[in-house]
Amino acid sequence: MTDPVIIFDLLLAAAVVALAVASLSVRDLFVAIVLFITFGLLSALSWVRLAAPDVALAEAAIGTGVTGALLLKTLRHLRYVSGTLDRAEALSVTPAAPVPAPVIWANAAFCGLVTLGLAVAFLGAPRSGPGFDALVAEAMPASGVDHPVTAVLLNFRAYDTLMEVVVLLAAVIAVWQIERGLSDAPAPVLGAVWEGFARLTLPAIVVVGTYLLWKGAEAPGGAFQGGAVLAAVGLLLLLSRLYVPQPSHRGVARWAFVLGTGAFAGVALLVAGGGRVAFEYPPEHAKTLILLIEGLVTISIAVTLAALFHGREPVALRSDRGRA
Amino acid sequence: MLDILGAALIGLGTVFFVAGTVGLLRFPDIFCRLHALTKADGLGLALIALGVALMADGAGDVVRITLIWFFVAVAGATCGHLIARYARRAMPEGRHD
Amino acid sequence: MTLDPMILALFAPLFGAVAAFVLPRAAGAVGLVAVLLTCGAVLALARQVLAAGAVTLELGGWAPPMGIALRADGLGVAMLAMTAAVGLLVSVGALDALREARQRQYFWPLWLLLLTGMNGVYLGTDIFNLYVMIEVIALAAVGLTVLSGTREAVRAGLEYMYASILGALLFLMGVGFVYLQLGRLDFAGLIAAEPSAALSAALALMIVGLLLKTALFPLHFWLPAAHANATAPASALLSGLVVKAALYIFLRLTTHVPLPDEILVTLIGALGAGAVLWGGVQALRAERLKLLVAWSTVVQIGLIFIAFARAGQVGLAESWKAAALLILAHGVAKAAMFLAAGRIRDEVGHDIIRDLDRAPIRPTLAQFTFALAAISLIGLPPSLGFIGKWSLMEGAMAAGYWHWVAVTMIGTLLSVAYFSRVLAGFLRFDRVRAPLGEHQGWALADIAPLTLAISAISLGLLAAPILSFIELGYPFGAKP
Amino acid sequence: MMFGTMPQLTPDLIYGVAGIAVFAIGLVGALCTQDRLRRVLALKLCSVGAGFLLVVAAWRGPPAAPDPVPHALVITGIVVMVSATAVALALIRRLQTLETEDDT
Repeated sequence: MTDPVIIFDLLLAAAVVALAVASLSVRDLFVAIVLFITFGLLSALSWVRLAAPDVALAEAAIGTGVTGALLLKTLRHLRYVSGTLDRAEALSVTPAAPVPAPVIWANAAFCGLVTLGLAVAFLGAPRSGPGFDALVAEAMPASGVDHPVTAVLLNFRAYDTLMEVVVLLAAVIAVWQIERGLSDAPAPVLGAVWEGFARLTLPAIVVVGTYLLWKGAEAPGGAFQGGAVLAAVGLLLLLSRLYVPQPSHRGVARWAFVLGTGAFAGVALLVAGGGRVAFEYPPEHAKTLILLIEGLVTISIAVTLAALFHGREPVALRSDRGRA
Repeated sequence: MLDILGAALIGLGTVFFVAGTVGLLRFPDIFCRLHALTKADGLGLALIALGVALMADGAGDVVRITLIWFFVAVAGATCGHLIARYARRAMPEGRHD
Repeated sequence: MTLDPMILALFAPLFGAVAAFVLPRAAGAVGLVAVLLTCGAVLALARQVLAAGAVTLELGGWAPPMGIALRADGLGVAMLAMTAAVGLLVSVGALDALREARQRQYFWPLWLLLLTGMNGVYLGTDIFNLYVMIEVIALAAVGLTVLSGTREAVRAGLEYMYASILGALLFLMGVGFVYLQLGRLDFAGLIAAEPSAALSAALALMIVGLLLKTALFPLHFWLPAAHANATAPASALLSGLVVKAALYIFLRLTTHVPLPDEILVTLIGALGAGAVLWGGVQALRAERLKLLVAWSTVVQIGLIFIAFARAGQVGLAESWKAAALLILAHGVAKAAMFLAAGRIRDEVGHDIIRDLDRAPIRPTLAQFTFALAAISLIGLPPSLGFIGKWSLMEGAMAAGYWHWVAVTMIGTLLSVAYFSRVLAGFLRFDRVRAPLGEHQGWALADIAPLTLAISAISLGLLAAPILSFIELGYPFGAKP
Repeated sequence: MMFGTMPQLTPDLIYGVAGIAVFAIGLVGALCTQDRLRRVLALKLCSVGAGFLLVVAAWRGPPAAPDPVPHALVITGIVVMVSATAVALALIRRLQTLETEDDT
């Protein structure tokens, strides 16, 4: 207990856990989501404390920002559909049904066992495990970038990252498939102050997103954080109705969704040959290739996240045309 | 010297944040709470930004801190406005906190 | 530029999915070409493995543990081949079976992404990469589950999604603990690890996640509704192929960490037995044909887990072959059965078992296919299902585990009972009220399930070559 | 670094325990809540708990730089989770619409 920062750590950790409990136990769903967003931001803060600024950025932008927006949008849609939009509280959206006692006991047993497993695994683990530090440090000069996290994401373990982009693609295809041009809750009217704010921040967000992307080669940041920040532009445009998705934009949107996956996989294939295997970038071109991939992936991520927020595929519907 | 001044400003800013939080928790209705929050946070944020800027290494960092302060302040003001607006709209339908 | 077949097996479906998504009009053609290319890649890979044993490829030129390597051995290629072959036939069937343009348009990209994910799992050697792969599979599979768009399908898809996310997160938590302890993520690191309680707990977390994904009793709650309410080609893919991915990872993990003691083996066997009995009873009670087929999947998964457990102290070095045979047999037969059930439903107009024998239309070919698939699933000779079941019982008898033999026998009797509910309906003509209608003729969609069902039976005759093939590259046991 | 006689209070221990607690809370929520939206929230908590664990695994104490690999893994996990969340939420929206249509 010599370090006074430990007290800050204890308080922060306690706040994180308390917010987690609160966001699940509070009755009003809207409050639950707001508490969850606070929880996410504090988690990001504690990851900054643990020297993980990239992760904190990603969590704040994607895990909390985009997810929070998705949750709030869904809540609004549910309340609109079930006709409780005007009521003061939206306690829950699913009618509760009685749960049979054996199911409760089985669930409790399952939770208990898993938590026991977690505790055993954590307490038995070495405090600071062996890692890839040395290996990564050794390979860094050949990676083409100066920031280790970017090197891991886009060079050493690029295969994982490609598949992660594929997961995003699968998500947007699935979402378009699931929601079939259904009418949406009417967009909230936000007023002149909001519009001024949107006009002021839109260019700033574009700059910040691009900066994060560019900076990712040597400092915390990169395609995912930059993409999430740029996705915020899409969210703002959608929210303020400056952009309304049209059925005729579907083709472009499809190309934008697959751009990152296609470019990433294409580069991975094209560099193979001449004794090299897939994903093995020639060292002299590594930086260019990585930046190219990152740039295109960023566009895909931004468009995909915005599309995930918008949800349904824009198809021609009478309710679509009727809305101003 | 600058460091001490900076630390003092940050400490003062923190006091404003604490005051704003107390107001958020203690005040009776949504408008009073917003009042406490936006006033206290606006000033608190400015003081903390100033304090950090004094401790910064170079001009680039100062510019960045200024930008951060500006955007957070604008976003905070807009949020306050939106919340107040929503609350006023919801009022006639019988929402009393 | 030489293209490694492993890379082709991953990238052909991936590029196919991309192309099928941006060119929705040509999705069917693009999809078929991509699946054919995948089949070609798997054949080339099989030739390599036959010649050289296991082959590995270090992606990006970075060696594990930091980089990620792909590895193909006999078992992996057998799974790839089963996936590609079943996938090809289901694709052919899907060309005809999907009526709505919208369903066709979305079926192909989702299915090709699913294929990418599954090929990635069968080639993977890195546990974090496996986590990403099972997420690719999960999202694509959920998309396929709700393709029909009915309320039941969406509800089932949501339950499936919850189970999938939770399973994947438990797996991820286990991966995190493994990393905390070993500082490595590759299978080789797991083999070299010193066993400890903490490591066992980490692996247990991963395994629980996988069991949730593969729907072992009592974590099967999401499966019957999801598989029963999807469209026929989607059901065939979900039941025949998707649950196998998690099973395969389970199989791989358990070999690197020999199940510590008899209690755990017995526990897994007991859960398998629970699945066989509970699933069997539910299948007997099912009112709809597709629900019955879905419950039969629960039973078969239970059987595969009994196969894991049956060798007891001899360990997995012996029992994995029976499990692998059952996995392959179930993949082929269940895909055939779901496609046939879909055909029956399409022609008759419903799939309520009680009323099947009153139907004015007799989709004889689909009924025949269903019966053939049932033969393999019940485990009658000479089907592949019989060989798998026989190998299970032989091992259990050799180890003196008569209780597993008894459970398997009871399960077989139950499966005879529930399948004969359906088959009896096919054979009875006395209750037809309306005059028998004309059979609508053979369709392209009939060929796929029939080929699959005939393969399920005739592969039993090839059991010996299959067995020697899956041992190539020493997936388990002694290393060269 | 070593197992001492008394566990010393270090940031990795504190946040590690917090992460496990968050995961366990999320697990209970995912299994014991009926509300669909809240279950998504609970699953998201689980994923943050897993993120805590990996970030802690990367931490090396103040002078040493952290291990970048777990950081990359967590970023991947975050993106995967937002994808899964989006699909689950789309299903929830669609289901609610279908159920309302059927009722009326």
